[in-house]
Amino acid sequence: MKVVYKKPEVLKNVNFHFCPGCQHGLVHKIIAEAIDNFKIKDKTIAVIGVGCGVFLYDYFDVDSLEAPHGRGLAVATGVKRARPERIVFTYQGDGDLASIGLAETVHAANRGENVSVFFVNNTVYGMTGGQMAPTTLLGQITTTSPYGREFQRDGYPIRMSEMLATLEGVAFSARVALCTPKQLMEAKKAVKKAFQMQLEGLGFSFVEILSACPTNWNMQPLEAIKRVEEEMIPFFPLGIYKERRVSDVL
Amino acid sequence: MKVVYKKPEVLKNVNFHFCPGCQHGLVHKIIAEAIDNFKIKDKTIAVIGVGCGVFLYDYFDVDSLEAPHGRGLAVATGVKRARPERIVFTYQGDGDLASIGLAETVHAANRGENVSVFFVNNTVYGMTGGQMAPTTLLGQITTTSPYGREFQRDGYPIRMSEMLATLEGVAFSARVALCTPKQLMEAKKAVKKAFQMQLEGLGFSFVEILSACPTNWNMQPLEAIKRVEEEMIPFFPLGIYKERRVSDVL
Amino acid sequence: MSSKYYFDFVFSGFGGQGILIAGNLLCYAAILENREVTFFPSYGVEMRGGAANCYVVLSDSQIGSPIPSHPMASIIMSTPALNKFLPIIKNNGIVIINSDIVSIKDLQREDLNISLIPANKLSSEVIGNERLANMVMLGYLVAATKCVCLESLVNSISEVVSEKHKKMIPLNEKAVLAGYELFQKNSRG
Amino acid sequence: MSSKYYFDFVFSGFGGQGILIAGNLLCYAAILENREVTFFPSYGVEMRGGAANCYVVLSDSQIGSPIPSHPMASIIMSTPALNKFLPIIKNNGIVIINSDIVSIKDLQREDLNISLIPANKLSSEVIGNERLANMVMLGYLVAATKCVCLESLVNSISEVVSEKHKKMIPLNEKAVLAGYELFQKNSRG
Amino acid sequence: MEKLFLRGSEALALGAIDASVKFYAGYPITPQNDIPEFLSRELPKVGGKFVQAESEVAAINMLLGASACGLRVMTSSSSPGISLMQEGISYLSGSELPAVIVNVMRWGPGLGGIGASQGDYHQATKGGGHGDYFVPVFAPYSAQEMYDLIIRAFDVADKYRTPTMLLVDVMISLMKEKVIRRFEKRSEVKIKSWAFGKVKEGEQKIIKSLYLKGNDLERHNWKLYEKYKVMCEKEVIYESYLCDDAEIVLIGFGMVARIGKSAIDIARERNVKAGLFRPISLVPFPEKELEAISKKCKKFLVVEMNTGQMVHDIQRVLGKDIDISFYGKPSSYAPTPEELFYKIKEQI
Amino acid sequence: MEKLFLRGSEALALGAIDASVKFYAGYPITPQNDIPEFLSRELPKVGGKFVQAESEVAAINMLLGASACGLRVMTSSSSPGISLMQEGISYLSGSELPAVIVNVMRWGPGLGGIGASQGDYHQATKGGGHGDYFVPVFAPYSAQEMYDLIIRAFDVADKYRTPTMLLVDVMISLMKEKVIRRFEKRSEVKIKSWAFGKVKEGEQKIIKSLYLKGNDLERHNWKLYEKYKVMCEKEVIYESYLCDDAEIVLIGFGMVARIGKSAIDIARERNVKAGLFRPISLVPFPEKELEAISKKCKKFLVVEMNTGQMVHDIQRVLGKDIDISFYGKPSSYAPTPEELFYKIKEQI
Amino acid sequence: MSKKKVIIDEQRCKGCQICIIQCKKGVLKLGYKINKLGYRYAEVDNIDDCVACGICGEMCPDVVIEVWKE
Amino acid sequence: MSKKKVIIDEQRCKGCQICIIQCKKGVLKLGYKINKLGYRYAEVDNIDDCVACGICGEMCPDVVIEVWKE
Ligand SMILES: Cc1ncc(C[n+]2csc(CCOP(=O)(O)OP(=O)(O)O)c2C)c(N)n1
Ligand SMILES: Cc1ncc(C[n+]2csc(CCOP(=O)(O)OP(=O)(O)O)c2C)c(N)n1
Ligand code: SF4
Ligand code: SF4
Ligand code: SF4
Ligand code: SF4
Ligand code: SF4
Ligand code: SF4
Ligand SMILES: [Mg+2]
Ligand SMILES: [Mg+2]
Repeated sequence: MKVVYKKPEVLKNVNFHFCPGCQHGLVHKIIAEAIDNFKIKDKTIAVIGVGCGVFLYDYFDVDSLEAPHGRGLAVATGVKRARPERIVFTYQGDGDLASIGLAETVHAANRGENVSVFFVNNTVYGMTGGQMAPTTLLGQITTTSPYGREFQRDGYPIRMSEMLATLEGVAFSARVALCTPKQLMEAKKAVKKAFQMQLEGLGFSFVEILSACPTNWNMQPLEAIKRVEEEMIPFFPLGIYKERRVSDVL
Repeated sequence: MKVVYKKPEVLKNVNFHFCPGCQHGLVHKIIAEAIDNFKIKDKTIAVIGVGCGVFLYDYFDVDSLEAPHGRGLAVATGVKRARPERIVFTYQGDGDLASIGLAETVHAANRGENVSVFFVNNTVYGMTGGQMAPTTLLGQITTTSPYGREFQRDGYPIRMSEMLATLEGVAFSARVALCTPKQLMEAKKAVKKAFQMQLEGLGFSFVEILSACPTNWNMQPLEAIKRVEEEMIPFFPLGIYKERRVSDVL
Repeated sequence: MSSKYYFDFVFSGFGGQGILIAGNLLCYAAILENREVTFFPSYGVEMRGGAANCYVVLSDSQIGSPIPSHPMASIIMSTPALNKFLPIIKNNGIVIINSDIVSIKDLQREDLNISLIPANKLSSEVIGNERLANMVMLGYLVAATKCVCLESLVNSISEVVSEKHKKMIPLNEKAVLAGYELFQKNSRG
Repeated sequence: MSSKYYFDFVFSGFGGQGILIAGNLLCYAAILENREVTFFPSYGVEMRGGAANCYVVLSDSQIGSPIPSHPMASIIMSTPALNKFLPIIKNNGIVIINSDIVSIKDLQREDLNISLIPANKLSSEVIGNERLANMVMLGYLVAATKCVCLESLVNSISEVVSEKHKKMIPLNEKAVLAGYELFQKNSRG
Repeated sequence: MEKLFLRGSEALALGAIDASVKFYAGYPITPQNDIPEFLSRELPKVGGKFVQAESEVAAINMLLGASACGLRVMTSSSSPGISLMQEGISYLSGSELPAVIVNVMRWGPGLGGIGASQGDYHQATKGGGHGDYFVPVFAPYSAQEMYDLIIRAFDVADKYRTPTMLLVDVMISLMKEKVIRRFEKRSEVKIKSWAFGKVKEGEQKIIKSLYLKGNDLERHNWKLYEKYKVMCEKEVIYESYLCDDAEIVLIGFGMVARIGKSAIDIARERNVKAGLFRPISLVPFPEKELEAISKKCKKFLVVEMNTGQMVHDIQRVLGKDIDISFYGKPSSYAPTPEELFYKIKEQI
Repeated sequence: MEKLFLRGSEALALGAIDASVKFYAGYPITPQNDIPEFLSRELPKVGGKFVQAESEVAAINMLLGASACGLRVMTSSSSPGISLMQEGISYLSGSELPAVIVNVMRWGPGLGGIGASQGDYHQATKGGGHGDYFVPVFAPYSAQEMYDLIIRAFDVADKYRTPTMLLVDVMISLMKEKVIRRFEKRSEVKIKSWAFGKVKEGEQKIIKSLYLKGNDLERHNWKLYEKYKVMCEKEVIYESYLCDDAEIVLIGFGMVARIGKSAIDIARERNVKAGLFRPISLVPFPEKELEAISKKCKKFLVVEMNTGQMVHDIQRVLGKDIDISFYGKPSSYAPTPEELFYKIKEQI
Repeated sequence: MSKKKVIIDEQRCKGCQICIIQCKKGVLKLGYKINKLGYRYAEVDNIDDCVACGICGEMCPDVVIEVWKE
Repeated sequence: MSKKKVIIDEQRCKGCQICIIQCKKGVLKLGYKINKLGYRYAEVDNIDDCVACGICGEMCPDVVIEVWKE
């Protein structure tokens, strides 16, 4: 018999610690597939932000480095400059990348650091128990926006893919989701593209993945996925916001 | 006899400490004129970033608060939320606002904090002796880019007015210069507009002022002003990037 | 420990079984009787869906450690809980096990005063579902230890149950009573 | 201070007069003679265009403080410098003042060995402009203190002057010599 | 006076409300999230402002702004977040701005773990930030003290115009106990004449920490030091339990002291003459009080949930003639009363 | 060996080059800008990378990344910038990553001033960051030591896998002196087998500071502590000058010790039997060495350019029988040799 | 006839039901048994309808499904 | 005739020459004297040509010029 679908090679044979229906697992898996695809397991260094994805090193058989919360892209800058021959990616949540780490994110992007960034946007601080994130939608109730997020008081949900696309150093910026097989295929393509860009030395590549956090949304998994489709995607439109081609830099 | 031109009222009768030809002085003066214009001397609180502008309280007769380097907009957030009835502005350099303070800047803008920001872009760290700033132009030699700023290594000069204009919380974003009487008039208008926005409660207002730093550019004052016109303005185009109207928020 | 009145407990089971609520309830009851109390919940990175337990200490004077090394009595609502806590219960301590959930092979402690209570079943019998097994266990424990009087326990229910779920109060009372009476029947019988 | 060979100096004037270069030169000369040296420049927030000064210590053993409280000798190239440093010069110390720049009213220190040198004028005479007044002063100082020998001083010039300005070396030598000889003339005369 | 049954963290947050806190800024971090969660709900009800900052760096600087306006301000965080606030704390000290900072300690260094730990004693008491300054630090050991000491912290902060810290054991923060709400009906706090009011009053007010002229900064540094010296006279708090006839005194703060008390009870039951000394104010440290005890008792056992931090202060205060042993447990498993009792017995 | 005439800061930067530093990240701040300026020019020539970071927070984290790859890495900053690095320093310690951090102290707290000061002793030695860890700290007092000690710092950092600090007086950094370039032809540093190499070798390498399982973190904390204990045995450096027959010993570090030496010379000239003790390694502190001196000499004068920080360590080490007086000068005007001599005379 | 195989790792399934909803052929269902993680887990109900499209495997967030065909 | 007045605060002028370049009427010039800040300062050369447009005052970065007219 032939295998139609199977776990990627680079993933170890252990359970994810994620909650049921949490899409962090799917994000892990498509990154793993891309690493398999390019056969870069031994070249890759993962820089992991603090958030629900912090245990990535337990799942991926790649050299891994834990960054202080928010500092993934400063750490990745150090890694990539020290080892330009290796493939470096960061894995970061919305609190990590877009709130506390915003300066590091924007400056690394602006410097065009040749790294790939996987940004899991689930509109909350998952690991710490569901506080308001920079991407929390207006009106959304979280443990620190008990009356719903309000623009005047709490600001507007931040759209990272669009913002970063305006920076010169960014080679690739895209937003994807994982609710349907079709979205998944697009997501896979984007993740591969991100690595591709790095392999070609084109600069900073960024993939924002909309992700469900059933636990902190107080939803069942299927409901949570519906929320991604019905509430998140309209506010965070999917698509490629920037794509540099080799010819652009020649 | 009638006065045609005179020092603004809110400026104290003391010497600026700035170097000859430094345009910080002009920025001070147009802010002072706007304060006179709106008669808000007793309502205003200045939040001053660390940079060559740090002694603003010696020149302006307004309540003043010194912010740690880069944190002007976090400090201003605290001030404005504590005293919404007062008029709050920050005075920040490019190192302060766009490098170390980038996260605070973007998040305050994104929250639409109802404050006015005066951002003095002189493409260097003036106070500390001319190091590379986030706005340093490509090829520009500074004490920490002795071989000239290079995109691959040092990143691209960052255009704050454009970037902030993409954020929902921003009511007003403009870039001005001070090299000619005409530019000065535009700059004055922009500064007034920024206060106007705040007085009307429309949100975050931002004016970027291109400014000469003869000392750290190793130029004579007149040469330096020529550099602003010939090298800076082409890269940092003048203009209004965003302007919210009252009707937009009704 | 030198006080005349002193009790300490560990309650343990899975999250969602109402372990913490039972602990709280007991504390409130003791407060109504003017006792000093401490309530200490388990915590850790991986709390969701995992184990839940809490320590309760009641005393008539200031309480030192809120975490008794060897609790005098215990409510056990899961097999892992049994394995974890049985070894540390004080000599001759009281252990109340929900036998509808916990698989009991070898208890290995001869000194203990162990009661196996079909709390799920009892809950179903008195309120129509298994959800208040915790209350049954608590009623039994209070009867067995006499750490607070039944009246205080019943009165404390309205302190813990929120306004919104007011209609649940009588059901909780029934469940507590069922446990309490079971102990009395057992000890009589 | 217990060493046989020990000198300390303060050089002071305006920025741009070559105060720091003179200090450096003297240090290099002493290094050529295998001495220990320290050079300590002034610093502060407002350095630009303002005062410039430096302390130089020469010794034949390890130097403690690089900032002498009461320097033995001094080069003074501005009026503020005179006011600031005259009071702290060591008793019977040597003070060399550029009389072309410094306005001298009342020196108030009778004990000092003060020389008023028209250094600008001398510089103009020997090299055609006033720019090397600092070198004239330095030559005079070295002659007056004998802290290093003339040869070392002259040799040190090529250490300090960069490759680019090599053609300045002979001019510097001339200026230094002019100062040196002035002292000798004065003391002879 | 209302008698409540509260978690330590809730007691603290309620105390802050009763102390008239009017501004909170903070950033999420385990294990102190219930404090901002409580305040995000309750502050708006009393006309206070709650801001979720983009980072701890931003949070402490928002406090700086709001404090300059005369409001009572606070933040809360946990170890790594507190590290990020060090520059801001130094600025608050230098600018003489009152603020209350709560550190519910986790277990470091680095990301470490969220287990119980007392690893931040040094950071809290020796000034994790740059320059000469002292931050008053209080270490509660019950829910009641969480309530009482945060109120005291606000008062001390205002009195001395200084940032003030509560150094909290996570176990105290999680534990529920009875709390008497002593200060529910507290009158409003005094208007601060040095702060920015609703309009500029009289002279221009400048709030800053930069002193460039002459020896202004030296004077300023000594002024800060003098404030500290006054605190040492007036703000020391401690608890001494059965020390009078003790042959050995256990010293610990926060949770360790709480457990230590049970250990002392065990000891006394077994006729071991042990006592407990607990610094409640870690800064100012109860030096004289501890010295007084050492006049009679010559044996001390210092217990900390770290590898040895407060023990340095105790060595400094007690000197070399005193027998000081140390038991460190940098572990999320707090020592048990029995364990401490055995350690006591080992020493005598 | 080349003999040069260099500013302290240049000597330090050159030492870093000779120590094979291959990565520098930093953010401008007075008064240490000449270090990054030197390295931005020189590092590219030796195949090293210079990054001007967007902030001190970013800088220290860039170091974390580059150090994990086995490079010798360093940053330099001054007091407020060092405060911002505290979280990162704690992470470096927790992750056992070597790095060299230079603090050319300014004058705090807050923005303070750029005058000479030794106000950061506490921050440097007690861990400004969270959790249990010690950072070795060296305090140079000459340009030669700037060169020598930065090289030593790199070696110590690698040997113990720990961040290591140079605590530098601004006056030492500005002063020009003769420097012997002892290590110009140093052989390359050893490859670090724990670090990420050019490709993944063998087992996956994980570099982290998070320890959640069981008592792993407690073990890890004790491991860090044991490293510190080994340092206390092996890495202590100090200077003792004319202490043998001294009736009073002046203690100071960095610039103060340098000036103190002149003061001792004055004293000896006037037949006052004074000596100088200078801790060069502030962590590990030369405890035994100082104790040994106190066997003979019973009078000590501690001098610091702050309101009293190292004096706490000295009180701890020497105990109560010793007469310790303190002279603090939190002032950009360094004390003069005469001033210190008078202070010495006052005490005897 | 059945030339396909859908293997669900029962002990790792968290019962989120995503595979079930995504299988347009209705091949999968949620069982009643509880695994050692404490979840009811997905089971193959009716392999004959399976077209071995692999979507269930692709969409499972815990990556616990394998799909094989002839 | 001269109904205008251009007052330059000599002791505060830093001699940057911006006013001089900006005055399209050539009214101002840089003097040779040095003020107490150490700079050669701007002076009114020829007030008759002045049109009291105020531009010199507007453009002076040190705000040391006043312009008056009848
Ligand atoms: C300096 C610091 N501040 C705060 C935290 C606590 N913290 C851990 S993860 C996290 C945010 C998690 O949210 P996100 O980045 O969105 O990731 P998610 O868990 O949602 O995937 C926070 C605030 C920390 N570890 N360090
Ligand atoms: C935390 C911290 N880092 C660095 C500094 C040093 N510093 C003071 S001002 C400044 C930058 C000045 O440049 P800019 O903001 O562009 O203002 P300018 O002087 O050019 O007007 C820096 C880096 C500081 N004071 N605090
Ligand atoms: S808390 Fe949310 S993001 Fe974290 S594992 Fe659970 S579902 Fe996923
Ligand atoms: S250094 Fe530059 S920015 Fe600063 S005062 Fe001088 S000219 Fe102006
Ligand atoms: S392979 Fe396709 S058809 Fe078969 S079970 Fe999976 S989703 Fe259904
Ligand atoms: S998608 Fe995976 S985890 Fe979810 S129910 Fe199906 S097999 Fe189980
Ligand atoms: S007012 Fe106008 S015309 Fe007169 S001097 Fe000034 S710029 Fe020239
Ligand atoms: S513009 Fe102002 S400072 Fe410059 S020369 Fe004219 S008067 Fe003087
Ligand atoms: Mg998130
Ligand atoms: Mg600038």
